[in-house]
Amino acid sequence: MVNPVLLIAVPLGLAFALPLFGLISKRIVKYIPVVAFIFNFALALRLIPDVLKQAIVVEIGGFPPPFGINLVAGPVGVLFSALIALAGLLVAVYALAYITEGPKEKYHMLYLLLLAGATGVVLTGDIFNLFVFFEILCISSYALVAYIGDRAGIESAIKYLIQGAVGSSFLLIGIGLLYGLFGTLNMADLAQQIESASSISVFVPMVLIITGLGVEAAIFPLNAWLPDAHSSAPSSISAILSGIAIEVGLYAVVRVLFTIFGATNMFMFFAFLGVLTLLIGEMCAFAQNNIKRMLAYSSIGQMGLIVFAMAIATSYALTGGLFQLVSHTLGKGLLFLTAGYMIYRSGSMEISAFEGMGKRMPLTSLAFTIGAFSLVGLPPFVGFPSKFLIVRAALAKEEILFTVLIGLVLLGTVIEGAYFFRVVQVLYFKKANGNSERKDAPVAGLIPMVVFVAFILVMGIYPQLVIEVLNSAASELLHRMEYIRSVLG
Amino acid sequence: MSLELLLIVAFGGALLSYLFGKICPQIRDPFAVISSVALAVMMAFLYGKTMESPFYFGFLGLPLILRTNMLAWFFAMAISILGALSVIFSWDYVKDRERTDFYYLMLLLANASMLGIVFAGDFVSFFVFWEIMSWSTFLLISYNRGRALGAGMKYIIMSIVGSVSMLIGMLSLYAIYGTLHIATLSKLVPSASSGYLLFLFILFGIAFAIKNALMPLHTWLPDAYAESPTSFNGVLSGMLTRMGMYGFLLIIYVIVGAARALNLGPGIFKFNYILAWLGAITIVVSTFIALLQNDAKQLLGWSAIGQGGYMILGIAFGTSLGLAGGIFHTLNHAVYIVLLFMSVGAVQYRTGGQRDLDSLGGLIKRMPVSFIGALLGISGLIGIPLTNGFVSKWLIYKTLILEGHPFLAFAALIGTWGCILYCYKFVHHIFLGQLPEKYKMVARAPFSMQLPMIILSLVILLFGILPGIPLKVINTIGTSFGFQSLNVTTWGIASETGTLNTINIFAAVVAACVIVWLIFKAGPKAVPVAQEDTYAAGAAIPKDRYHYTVDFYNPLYRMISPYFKDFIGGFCIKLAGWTQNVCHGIRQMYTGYIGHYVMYIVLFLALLIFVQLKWSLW
Amino acid sequence: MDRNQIIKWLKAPAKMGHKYSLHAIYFCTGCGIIEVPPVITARWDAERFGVIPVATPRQANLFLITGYVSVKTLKAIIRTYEQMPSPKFTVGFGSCPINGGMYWDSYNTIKRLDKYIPIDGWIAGCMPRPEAIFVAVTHLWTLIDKDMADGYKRYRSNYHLYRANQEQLFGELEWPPLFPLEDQVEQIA
Amino acid sequence: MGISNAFDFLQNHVYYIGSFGLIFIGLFIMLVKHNLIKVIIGLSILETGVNLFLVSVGYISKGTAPIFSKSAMEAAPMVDPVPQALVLTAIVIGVAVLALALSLAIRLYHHYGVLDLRRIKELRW
Amino acid sequence: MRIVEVILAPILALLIGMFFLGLARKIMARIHWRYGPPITQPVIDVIRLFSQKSVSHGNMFTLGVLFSLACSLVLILFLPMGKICPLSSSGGMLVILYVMLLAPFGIALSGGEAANPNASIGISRKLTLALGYEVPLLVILLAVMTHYKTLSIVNIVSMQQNTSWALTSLPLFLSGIAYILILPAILGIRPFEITQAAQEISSGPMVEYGGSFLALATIQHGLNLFIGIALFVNLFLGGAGNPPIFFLKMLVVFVLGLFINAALPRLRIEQAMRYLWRWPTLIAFIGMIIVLIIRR
Repeated sequence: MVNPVLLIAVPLGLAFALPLFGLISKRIVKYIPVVAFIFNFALALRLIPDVLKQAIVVEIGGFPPPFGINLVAGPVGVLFSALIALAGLLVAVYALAYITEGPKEKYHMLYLLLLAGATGVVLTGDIFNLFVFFEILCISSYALVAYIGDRAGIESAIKYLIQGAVGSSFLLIGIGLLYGLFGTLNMADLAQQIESASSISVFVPMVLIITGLGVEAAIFPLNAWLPDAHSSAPSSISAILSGIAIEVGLYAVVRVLFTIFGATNMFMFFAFLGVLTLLIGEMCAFAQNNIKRMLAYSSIGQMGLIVFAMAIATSYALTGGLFQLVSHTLGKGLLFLTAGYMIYRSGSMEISAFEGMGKRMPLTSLAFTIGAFSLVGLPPFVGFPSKFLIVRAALAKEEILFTVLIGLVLLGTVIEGAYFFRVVQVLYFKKANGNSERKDAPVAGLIPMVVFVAFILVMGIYPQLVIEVLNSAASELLHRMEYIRSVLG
Repeated sequence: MSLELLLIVAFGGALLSYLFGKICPQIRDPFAVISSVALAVMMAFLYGKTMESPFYFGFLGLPLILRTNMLAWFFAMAISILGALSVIFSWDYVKDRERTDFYYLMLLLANASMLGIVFAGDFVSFFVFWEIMSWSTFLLISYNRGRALGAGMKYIIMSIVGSVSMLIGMLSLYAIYGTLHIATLSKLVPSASSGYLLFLFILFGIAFAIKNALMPLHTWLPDAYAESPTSFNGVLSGMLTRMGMYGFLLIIYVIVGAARALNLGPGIFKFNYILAWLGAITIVVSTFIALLQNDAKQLLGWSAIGQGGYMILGIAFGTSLGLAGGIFHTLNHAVYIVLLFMSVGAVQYRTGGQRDLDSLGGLIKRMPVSFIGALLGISGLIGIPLTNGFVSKWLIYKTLILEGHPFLAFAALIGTWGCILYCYKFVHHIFLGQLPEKYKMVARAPFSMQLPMIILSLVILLFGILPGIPLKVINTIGTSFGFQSLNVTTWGIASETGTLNTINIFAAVVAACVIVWLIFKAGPKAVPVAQEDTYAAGAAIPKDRYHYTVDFYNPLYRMISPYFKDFIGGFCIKLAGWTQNVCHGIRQMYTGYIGHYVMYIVLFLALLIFVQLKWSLW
Repeated sequence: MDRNQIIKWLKAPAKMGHKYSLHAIYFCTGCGIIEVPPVITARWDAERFGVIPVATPRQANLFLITGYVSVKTLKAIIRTYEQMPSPKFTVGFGSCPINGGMYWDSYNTIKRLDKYIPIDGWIAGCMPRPEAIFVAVTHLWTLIDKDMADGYKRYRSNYHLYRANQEQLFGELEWPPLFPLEDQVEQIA
Repeated sequence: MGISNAFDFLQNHVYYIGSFGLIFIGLFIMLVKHNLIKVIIGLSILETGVNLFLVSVGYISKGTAPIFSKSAMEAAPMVDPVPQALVLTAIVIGVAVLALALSLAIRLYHHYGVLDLRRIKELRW
Repeated sequence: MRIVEVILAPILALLIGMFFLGLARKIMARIHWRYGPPITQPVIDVIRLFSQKSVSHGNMFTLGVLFSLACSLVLILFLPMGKICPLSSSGGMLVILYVMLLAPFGIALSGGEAANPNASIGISRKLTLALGYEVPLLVILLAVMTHYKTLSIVNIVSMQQNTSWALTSLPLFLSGIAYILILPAILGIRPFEITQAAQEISSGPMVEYGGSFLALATIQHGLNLFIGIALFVNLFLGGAGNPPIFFLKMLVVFVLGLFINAALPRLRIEQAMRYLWRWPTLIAFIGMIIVLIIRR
């Protein structure tokens, strides 16, 4: 049995050790994240079979759960940490060639910190610890957004920072209230005691926490930072923000809602909120001419879809939602990576600047196309089975309301299709004016794209690969009593 | 021979020809032709077989099933033959273009996915192949660049709308019955409540009507037909659009069954009546709009919309006669529209992509085979006796008249009469009349284009004179849906209320032609004269543009043009504009001012707490 | 019965047709045309002789040139004549086509029409009365009976001469020769 | 509720009232002020309020410091040590955020030459 | 017996068609206070045309005319003429409808190759006019078919023989009236002689026809007259038990049509369309609705 703590400890430790490595040799610095995440990914995969049988609870410092801080490596946690490690690994490989300017050491350090924070969020069993890891994630991402240091980067970073800080303050107030009510910070313990308090006194901290986490999870009115930050960050960071950061935020929201509060009566509200987020995100994306803003708004839309799926709160729906989450990470990560090199080549973020990219960067364009098709939900790519599950779950409710909502969701898909296909057309079917020399992304850039594409295809054709993990993750989220039992014993 | 093998050959052929194109381009074209022809040959051996087998268990616990029966075989045969002919036609057509590997990949992929659709034994695989078809088609429609992009966008957006609606329908089936296996569903679904069946019909109907371009949902078609590469038009117009027809047959007759499907809804608003009326409106409106077109491919596109209406009319009433007519018309339409597009393609190939009817003319002298193709094509389209279109249209008219729907029959017939006008316009503007100076040296179409045209011309005549051959197969399909068997003879259909006997017509026409020919021969031999030697009040005619094409049916245009416009297409454009405006409006929310953003957060929080305190919703 | 007899017998209906079905194209060159409307309408009713006006030279077998012929019109006349299917008959109406008439000294009119196309009969006068057309028609009948209305044959056999005359007047003609110019052999049409 | 009750209430909850007062002041500043520095000051006031709130959650009236020693345990109840640990963490985090925000503000001033947020709106829509 | 009929019917139709053409010219002349040509004049014309040399503009130019005439001849076989009805059982009304449309189509194909704008204009008018009169005609025919519940024209005739003429029976009375209103358009006589307006467009599609082409076209025109009237007689005047009565009925109808022909000037094409799509169509639709009501 390996210890899940290593999943957090390795990147965190390496992050702080990185400047030391930098003293030895400047050149090896950029390989450290790669190494870290190879390790993490292998470890997470190694953990999966164990975790499917029984969640692993690690007590830090040896105190039993209600008192000490603990890590809970259940199916959800391991699924997410595998996902984080995978995306982190691929983006780190991508960054080998992509990050050529600026303080590279700091980039890699912050990058490791960001993902260590993210892993911490998904693995922790303690709500304050969650806050701390969350802040690690957030602060490092503020800094990374500003990494390029141009006007847009700084502006978006400060905006992101202010909203994020307000959100974290709310989160902290909520945690304080909870602690005041129950005198414990352990999530399982909180969950156990939650029914003992009056509903309104639980409601306020819940809302505070959800608002705080919702800022990171890009739920509708709280997501104004997202398009700015995603579009101004370096593309590798955009990929991580879009593929990991907001997913982790969403994980936190879901964990709080499902496990701690068991707030089943809020689900209807979240279903509406999800659909609203979806529609607004997709419609804003539809009106964009800037590729990265478009992708960023599309992320909002996808988050809305996932929120909607989660809010249906059946085991199908959770499986579908988690699957959609996975497919979004894969698809959006791929899209940002490819967009990064296309922007690099064309020198502009305008979609119209990508004319003729199909000839100039064939592999990159192909990868972009596959990512786009996957996000729209076309078979045989991974977006299809996930959307399939969500739609089926919504219809299995056999309520007219949910049928209408799923209709709206799929309307969002139509809009999504419209703007993604527009880009695909620009890539392949517009004549390049001027430079049409064929020069693809460097190998280090292509490898992660190819791996992403491979995952998209394999999971699309053979969804059974992950469906078991997803199913047990869904049941972990759905059955809070089992979670409590497995943590508290 | 297993169906998996067929699909592997189809999809593998597509991928391999792409790879060959990258590795050694010389053998790509032969390979594509051989693989598609081999597919057609293999398909022929499947005749009359019925089998069903799962080919993949891995999709979310649902087995993906392939099955074949007469219906599937009928469509698959047509798809593979027309596909093979289109591939042969493409040989020269795309030779000098860019990214031909991509073209072949998508063409063969579209073909293969259509085969997948008809062989699909459950809805998941149906949907998967359907979507593969959609995006491969989208990529091909956009292939020509320029205006093709808009056409491609229209196509793919409407396709997504359709597939979304189909997804909801099919997953509601799954949610209720727990299976997507078509054969199982066909046992379970007929006992569902009427409301649910109507819901199903509407959802699936939207998907299939979009694909089949039934009238309010047709807007993608004219542009898509006009802008896609002409060599692909064969596949697109012939069978790909008619996958909607297959879908309608599947949902109405296979899954729900005629007994329930035809009695759904109150009185005159029965589902099938509404379908039939939509078909009738489609026929009339699209025919008159086709009349107003000046672009050969737009014209054929609108014509194809109208012909789709005939098929719908045929199957809507659920009599064995009408069903036979509808299915047979699908086949016939595929044959002649492919032929027509090929002939346009040959003309385009030789005249530098010219497809503006007003700029062509007189090509009969230079491209006789293409002309014969076009002539037989429009004969089939009009339904001239002894061509295939006649038989199927005859069946449809007869159904409508005998079922007591003279207004629908009127719509169908008037569609045919309008069809004559635009068909004549098509042939006249391109092939008849004066040959423009710049096309004096135009060569004949290359052999790779002539061969499919000749084959299809022969097929038109064959099915027109011996309609019994396909009708027997179609009759089997009809009986498999539980309909009464028709009295099919080799020469047509015998019944008490009016018999069709093509051999009599054939004999009469041949005899009449011989007699008239003899009479004509009795006179002095006609002297062939140059085209310039025509009467122009004694003047020598101008060398160029003495061909009356612009505003050919001017008085008629003036009469109908205010009423027959593509209002729905215009509405869709407007809708797109409105959507754009709404989107722009919505994104104004993100003002860029940080105070507003913080306000959103605070307001969200405050609102939640306020609502809870006030109403205690949660 | 010998062969000629049979041919003659076979040709009899055709000859009858040529006689009694004279579809005329009137070339409205000058004032003579004013005499034609009375001829074809109720007053004189040419239709009882089988003479009716037709729209195009392709359908006609009688060509009536009514009035003076200017150089420009001549071009159209030649073109029209050449477009008529043979057997075809031409009749010049009035003095002008015969010798220029009152335009005898004009620089712009043709003095003798039969220099350019063969004429089977002339109707003299300025103006001839409508009855004169009937006389011409009945005369033409007798000519047809005797195979003497052979203007079209003459045109065929002497085409190079006619063409030479035409080209002398017009220079290069816009249309190609109707018959091959090298072929000088006399042929019976 | 008489005056004395109100006074009691105030006395018992003075930390909460103070902390929420700070929070609202901070939020108010963030909502109405246009100057970035002021907004950051608002943010820091907000964080101070939150920290104060956290401390007061664990505070027990007349409690001693949570240091385990025999005399202390006998003399009076200890305040809850956990919130204090939390607050320490939160303060550190707050400082980090603040530092980052100020450094970003400096960079922003380099780029824009102004700190008025109404004019720093290049990224929108 | 069938063979004899097959041979006899076209010959009869040919003779009667030519007779109608001659009669038309004679009667028109008498109405104009002229003496008029002999009644055999069309035959003479045809003979003359056959003996003339013609020009051909291409294969389609030739085949179109042949096709058109062949179609008309075939159509004769599907129309019962009294007891003579050689092929009327092999397709019924729909075949008749279709073949009726092919004759103009053949001429159109042929005229199109002539590369003469006059021909093209004529064809444009011809097809437009065909569309114009087909709208009411189709409604009328559908009303008849719906009323008698059959597609076979022989059945329609025999049902009328058993009861009363359709024209005089209530449900089809209006349809009959509508048919009379469009009859000149079907026959292509004034006021609908738009396609061959000799004075405007040099006889339209036939502008390049000469010799045998024109002869065939003339014969076709005669047959067309025959077909249009025979259809009316069969559908509305109860057909006939034997050929003489049938031809007598046709004669009466034709002479009535000629009076219209003589009395009216030529319409412009849009006037014609406006007329055809207004009154006859309206009446025909009312007739159809009556038929449907009675059928219910």
